[in-house]
Amino acid sequence: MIRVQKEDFDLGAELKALTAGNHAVGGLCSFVGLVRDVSGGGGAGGETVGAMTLEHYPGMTEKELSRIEAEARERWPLDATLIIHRYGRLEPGDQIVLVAAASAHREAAFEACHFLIDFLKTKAPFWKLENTPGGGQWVDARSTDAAAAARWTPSPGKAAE
Amino acid sequence: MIRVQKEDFDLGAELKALTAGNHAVGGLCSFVGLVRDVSGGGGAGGETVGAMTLEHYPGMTEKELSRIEAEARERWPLDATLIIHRYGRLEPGDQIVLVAAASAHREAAFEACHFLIDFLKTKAPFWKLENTPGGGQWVDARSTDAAAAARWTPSPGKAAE
Amino acid sequence: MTTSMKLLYFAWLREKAGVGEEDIQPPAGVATVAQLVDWLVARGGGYAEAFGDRKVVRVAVNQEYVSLDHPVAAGDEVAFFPPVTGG
Amino acid sequence: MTTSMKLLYFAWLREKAGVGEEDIQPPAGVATVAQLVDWLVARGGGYAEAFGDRKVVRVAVNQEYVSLDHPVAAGDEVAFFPPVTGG
Repeated sequence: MIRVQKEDFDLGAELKALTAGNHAVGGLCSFVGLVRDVSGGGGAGGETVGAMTLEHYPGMTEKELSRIEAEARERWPLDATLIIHRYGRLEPGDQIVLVAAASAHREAAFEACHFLIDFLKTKAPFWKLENTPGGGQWVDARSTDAAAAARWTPSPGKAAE
Repeated sequence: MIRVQKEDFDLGAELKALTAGNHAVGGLCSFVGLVRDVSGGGGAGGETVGAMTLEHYPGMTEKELSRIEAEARERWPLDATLIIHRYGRLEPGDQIVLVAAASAHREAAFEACHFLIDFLKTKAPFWKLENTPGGGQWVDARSTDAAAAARWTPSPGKAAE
Repeated sequence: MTTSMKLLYFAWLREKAGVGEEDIQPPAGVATVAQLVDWLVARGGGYAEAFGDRKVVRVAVNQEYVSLDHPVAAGDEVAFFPPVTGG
Repeated sequence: MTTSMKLLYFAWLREKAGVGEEDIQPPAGVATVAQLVDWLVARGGGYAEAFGDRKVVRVAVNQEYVSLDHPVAAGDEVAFFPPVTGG
């Protein structure tokens, strides 16, 4: 399931719902991205961030997230997957994104969850505008994100073990 | 923090508490292990499991979990870590274990979380007794768990990038 | 039958171009994304600035990532944006 | 000063040995884990069965994993158990 929303989400309730009633699930891996109060964008970084605004491309965002989710489910034997991504104004400490994968086996859950966030980071059309004391600053894409996503591209069989 | 307990835990509350008030955290990775209703132990497996009983070694369990947690915090720059492991009788669908790691950066959170569960699986003195229709059956250790833990042993620098 | 094309701009491309969304009627010679960008840049002002470094511009046609040599046609939705930074 | 040793058995080792915890007074020749196991096996019954395949037996002395050649002494807590299966 994918959701793109302005509102916050209830992490515990979302994770519970993913495995509820499915006793074939042996492991649930999740990752939550949070707004840091320190700039992590390209360049020097380290500047204090007040709030940020997440812009996205309605329509294409949902398509890309659905595609990423479908690819994860093709690569690993998963019982459930979830991607929630917020947009709009967010404060330090706020939840930005949740990705989760449930599987009979933990390796599949871990790898699928890691894949979901790595691909989302490089493919889903979101852009962060940081409100720094010096004014709004668009966050630069990080080369480490591209490298992280590239790990998964060689072949679907590689990481599925 | 580590906890060994008979009672269930509130996944959402535990995860929230890990990052509450710490705006340096950019990512929180967690893994929950759940009781499957299908035997995943060594041998043929596939037998239906009613419930299971988790035995442990009080005293040594806490020592090993603390040691594993400390090693994770030495290897990666982490803001918070959590290991909760239950013992006693558990039904299919019940939560067995929670490991979580919060960091400024997602790779550290993912790797530390993965490390925590891999090491826990091979070091923490817990034993699963499955109640199958044919009677109680001690779960065999899996060679894949030893292999998963071995990935982390070469050198602390290897996976910390 | 529509003869116009819908253009979308996001993040700093939107700010530099000075427009978020517009319907345009490109001339007959515009058959690819690259030709569309050339035509936009020729309009000068914000467009020239937005497309100052084409290597960092990402393009989607009808909400699918494409490269600069991808064809464009009337009725298409063409979006320009910087590398994504979500998650 | 204690002269006894506390032994603990877990999971199927406990079931086979027929005991979960016991205080023992091993003879003077018992200076290592291996010698302790030899002495226990010589008692026969459940012990012989529990230690039938020593390769699968894990040992902790004072709650630290050790190998079979590790020394044991009066006052030690020595635990025997199968490979762990938690998580």
